[in-house]
Amino acid sequence: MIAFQNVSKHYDNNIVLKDISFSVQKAEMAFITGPSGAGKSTILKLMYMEERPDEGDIVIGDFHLASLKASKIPFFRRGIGIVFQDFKLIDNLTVIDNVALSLRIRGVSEKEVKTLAFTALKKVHLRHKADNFPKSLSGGEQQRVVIARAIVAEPFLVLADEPTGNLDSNTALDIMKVFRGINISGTTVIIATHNRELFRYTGKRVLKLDGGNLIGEEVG
Amino acid sequence: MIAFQNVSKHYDNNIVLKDISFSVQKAEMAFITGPSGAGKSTILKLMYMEERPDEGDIVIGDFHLASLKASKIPFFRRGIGIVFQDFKLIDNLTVIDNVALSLRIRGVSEKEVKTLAFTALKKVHLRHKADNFPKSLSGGEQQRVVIARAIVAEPFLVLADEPTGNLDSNTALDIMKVFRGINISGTTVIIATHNRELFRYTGKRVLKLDGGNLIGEEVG
Amino acid sequence: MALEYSFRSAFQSLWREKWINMLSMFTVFSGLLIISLISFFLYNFEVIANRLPERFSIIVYLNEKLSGEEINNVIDTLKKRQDVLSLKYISKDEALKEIKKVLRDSSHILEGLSENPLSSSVEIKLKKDYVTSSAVRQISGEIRMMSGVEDVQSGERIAEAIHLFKRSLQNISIIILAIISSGVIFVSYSTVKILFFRRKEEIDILKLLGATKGFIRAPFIIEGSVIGLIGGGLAAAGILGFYFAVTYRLSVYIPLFKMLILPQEILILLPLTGIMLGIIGSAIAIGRLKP
Amino acid sequence: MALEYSFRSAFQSLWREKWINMLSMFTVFSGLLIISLISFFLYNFEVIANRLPERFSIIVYLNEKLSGEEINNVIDTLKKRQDVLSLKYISKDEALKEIKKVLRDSSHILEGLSENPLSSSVEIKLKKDYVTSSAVRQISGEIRMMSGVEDVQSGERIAEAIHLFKRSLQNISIIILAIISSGVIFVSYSTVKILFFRRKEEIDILKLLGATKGFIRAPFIIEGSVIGLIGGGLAAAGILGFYFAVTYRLSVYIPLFKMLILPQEILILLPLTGIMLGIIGSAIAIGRLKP
Ligand SMILES: Nc1ncnc2c1ncn2[C@@H]1O[C@H](COP(=O)(O)OP(=O)(O)OP(=O)(O)O)[C@@H](O)[C@H]1O
Ligand SMILES: Nc1ncnc2c1ncn2[C@@H]1O[C@H](COP(=O)(O)OP(=O)(O)OP(=O)(O)O)[C@@H](O)[C@H]1O
Ligand SMILES: [Mg+2]
Ligand SMILES: [Mg+2]
Repeated sequence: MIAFQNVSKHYDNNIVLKDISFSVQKAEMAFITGPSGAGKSTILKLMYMEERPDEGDIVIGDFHLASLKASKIPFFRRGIGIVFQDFKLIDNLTVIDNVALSLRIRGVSEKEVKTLAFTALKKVHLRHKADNFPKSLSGGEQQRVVIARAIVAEPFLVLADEPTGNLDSNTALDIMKVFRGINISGTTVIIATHNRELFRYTGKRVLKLDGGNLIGEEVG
Repeated sequence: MIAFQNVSKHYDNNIVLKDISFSVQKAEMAFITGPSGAGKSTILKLMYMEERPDEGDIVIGDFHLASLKASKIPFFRRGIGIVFQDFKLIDNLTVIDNVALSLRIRGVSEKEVKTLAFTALKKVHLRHKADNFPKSLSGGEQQRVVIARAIVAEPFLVLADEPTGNLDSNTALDIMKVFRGINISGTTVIIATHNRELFRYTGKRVLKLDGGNLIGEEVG
Repeated sequence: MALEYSFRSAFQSLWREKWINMLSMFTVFSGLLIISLISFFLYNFEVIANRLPERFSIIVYLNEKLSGEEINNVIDTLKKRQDVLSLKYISKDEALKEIKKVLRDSSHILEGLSENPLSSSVEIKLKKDYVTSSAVRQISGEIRMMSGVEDVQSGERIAEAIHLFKRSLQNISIIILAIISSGVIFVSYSTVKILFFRRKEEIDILKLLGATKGFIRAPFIIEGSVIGLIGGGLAAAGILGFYFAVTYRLSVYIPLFKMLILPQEILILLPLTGIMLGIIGSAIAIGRLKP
Repeated sequence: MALEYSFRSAFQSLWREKWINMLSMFTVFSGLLIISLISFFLYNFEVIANRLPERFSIIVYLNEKLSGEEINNVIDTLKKRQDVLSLKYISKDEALKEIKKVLRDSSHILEGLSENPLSSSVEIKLKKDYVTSSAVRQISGEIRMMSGVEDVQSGERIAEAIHLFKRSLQNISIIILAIISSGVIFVSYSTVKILFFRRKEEIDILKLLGATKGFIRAPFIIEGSVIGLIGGGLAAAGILGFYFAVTYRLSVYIPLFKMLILPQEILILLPLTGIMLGIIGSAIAIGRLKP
């Protein structure tokens, strides 16, 4: 369902990913781990097309990313929910509007937008911060808003980049429950993290990255 | 040396810190922990005066923050090195210039600036990224630049807010070694973190915060 | 619907960034006001300059011995010329009266004359386009050839001066308007561009979340057109105010100012131009929107 | 040293944001060019308008029977008046010549005259400030009372027209310049303010790192003054170019344009104004810099 086929990526003279190949099945939950600078975020960026591979192709569902027309990109991205490592919240929208944005972009009718957005916020325990602006939230709260925004539109694929970096372990476990929930209902989930706690004892596949090389797989 | 005296802080009708009192000795290393939204960052913000307390006073060295004149604030802040939870790197300065900024602000002569900045970068293993811009770094790399900037000017106090949120455990341990190093040479270090790994087995004091209340202390 | 969201988002952002938006509004306002003020003056200069050729005339002196019928023939022939706008016959007696006026008190010196020594004449006004030295030279040459015409007094040099004054005025108008308009356009463009840089991050986020170009553009374009509309409306109000101030207050002193003309279309044209500027500005600022 | 850093930082940022900086430069350039172009025209209008009173004259007709000595007496008395700028004696004979000129070919009608029936006269030019209807009325009244003076022809209404035209021109100049200048200032201010918003985050970070206000402001102010200097310099070049284009190229057609004056000080004044605008702009934009 997701396949990296001999993908390489470099910036200037810095080779970030070297001939990476792997695949993830539909409705699978998989982890990508590795030290700081290993290339985890780059793999996710390639998947949602913030970056383009230098070589190789990436197949996601019916989309061949190497040959995807620019005009199709928005529609491709609407199938994906993304938890950005640097959050990317819009500062001048309230929390609820940031979450609702995901729905509005997808053309969901205004009637449903509010209900769905509040449900998603409730899942990350932030219902009471709905009308705050992102800058007035704590680091962990902001991160949970991003997670709510990623899952609210029920995408077929969720890409989460270090989704618990600002969360204490209890809250992190809560969030992992949310991911497992949507995964069980059929969503493919890929999580990039340096936090081994997240995948320990999950029985899920973990791709191990180091210096741009896929150095192996383990089961969490 | 650092003393919180019955400090309270609220935003609108949201009470964030309730009557907090504690003190940290000169050259001590202390941790503040607690779940997401507990008030950790707020305590640090009060210490470097990004926020002012509603009630109570904070004493840091010779400075009584409640009555500190605005014109003295820059000089007060120059004694402190801060690792911000949201990094606060300047996007259009290179990594080395971001680190050097700390020195230039303090009036260090240009001759020493480069040497000191490179030394600090080396400590966080980012010597090779000196000429990159922050946006082209991975999340963990950016975080390490912030740490280098905080320690480069040899402040008497370092405040670190979730300094390893984006770091894998090996890199995190490396960074903790850096903090312990400057602490041993006499710098007071206060680290706010949700990551119990950081203080486990350190034998340092850990202040436990929850919902704006100081709910106790433990030894890591 | 998406449209509802676009409008709400546009108005929220208008309100949220009211300070900056007011500045952009004033940019549009000042720009349009400056351009229309200058156009207003140049236009009125042109109107006045266009009337200058009316002041120019050729005097055709008729032979003393012509009979009334012969005089009428000459006048008819002159009237039929395509370059003649209008003409006026001045009889000997009228000419004498004119001279007496000029001589004032001393006109009694003429009283001893037994007979009027002046010629009767025809004063010709030419059509606008013929008031140039070469045309006038040719025309007076042709008229001089006519039978019954004794002499033609034409003042080619005055004709040339009028012609060149008009042409230079046009040239200068175009240069000034071009310089100032390009200044104003530059400034508006830079304002818009800077505003866009300010929102670049937001736009990038929207793109990553899967928003189409239309979805991203719509609120910006609505915002731009509202800012442009208000700016243009203010400019229309400004020029109207200026016009009334000048014509009502200053024309008390100088009747000339009563003649100033403010084309009414400008009051609709300015807000429309404002809207157009706003829309084009936003569209250009957002640019091609690479995915 | 800190100063070295400030300069380096200013020039780095000038280069890094060259696109936006070029836009601000053009804002300063266009703004100053617009203002100086308009001032240039208004100034020259004034210069021309100031010469209008020179065209105005009072004609004093002298008694026919005055002897040469008496005439000299009258002229001396007139010369001593403080409101008289200059005067010119026109003898009977000269007056007759003038009339003959007016009568053209028909001047032979005057040949029968045994004696010259005209009066000799004095043409008086008044000092600028006395060319108003009330002053002229009073002056001609006083002169009419003098012995030896037969009549005074003054044209109060023309004097009044000239006076009012000058005054209105001044009023309109001030209004136009005020409107346009405030437009330009608004726009410059908004550009600077927007630029500042763009750097607000950077400034906030600097403050948190312990930078003093001077440290934060210095690069901005250096940047602003460089932008202002270049913008002002370009404006000076622009107005100079415009001036030569107009005087050299157009004065071939219209000699009037040769009279246009470009005060040389403007070529230094414009860059200086640019620098001042840049510095004040940056200072205002950064504002009070709360800690
Ligand atoms: N735009 C860029 N230009 C240059 N180098 C880049 C760019 N983006 C990323 N890199 C480099 O690519 C390498 C991998 O980056 P990536 O963000 O994928 O790491 P990561 O595994 O997510 O690390 P972390 O855990 O620290 O977030 C890093 O060394 C980084 O400096
Ligand atoms: N400017 C503000 N306006 C309103 N509420 C605020 C503001 N800043 C912080 N808060 C609230 O204060 C509470 C404590 O925030 P703080 O950032 O101190 O938490 P924290 O302990 O650092 O959490 P985290 O581990 O998630 O970073 C949070 O609930 C947050 O929403
Ligand atoms: Mg990453
Ligand atoms: Mg925090």
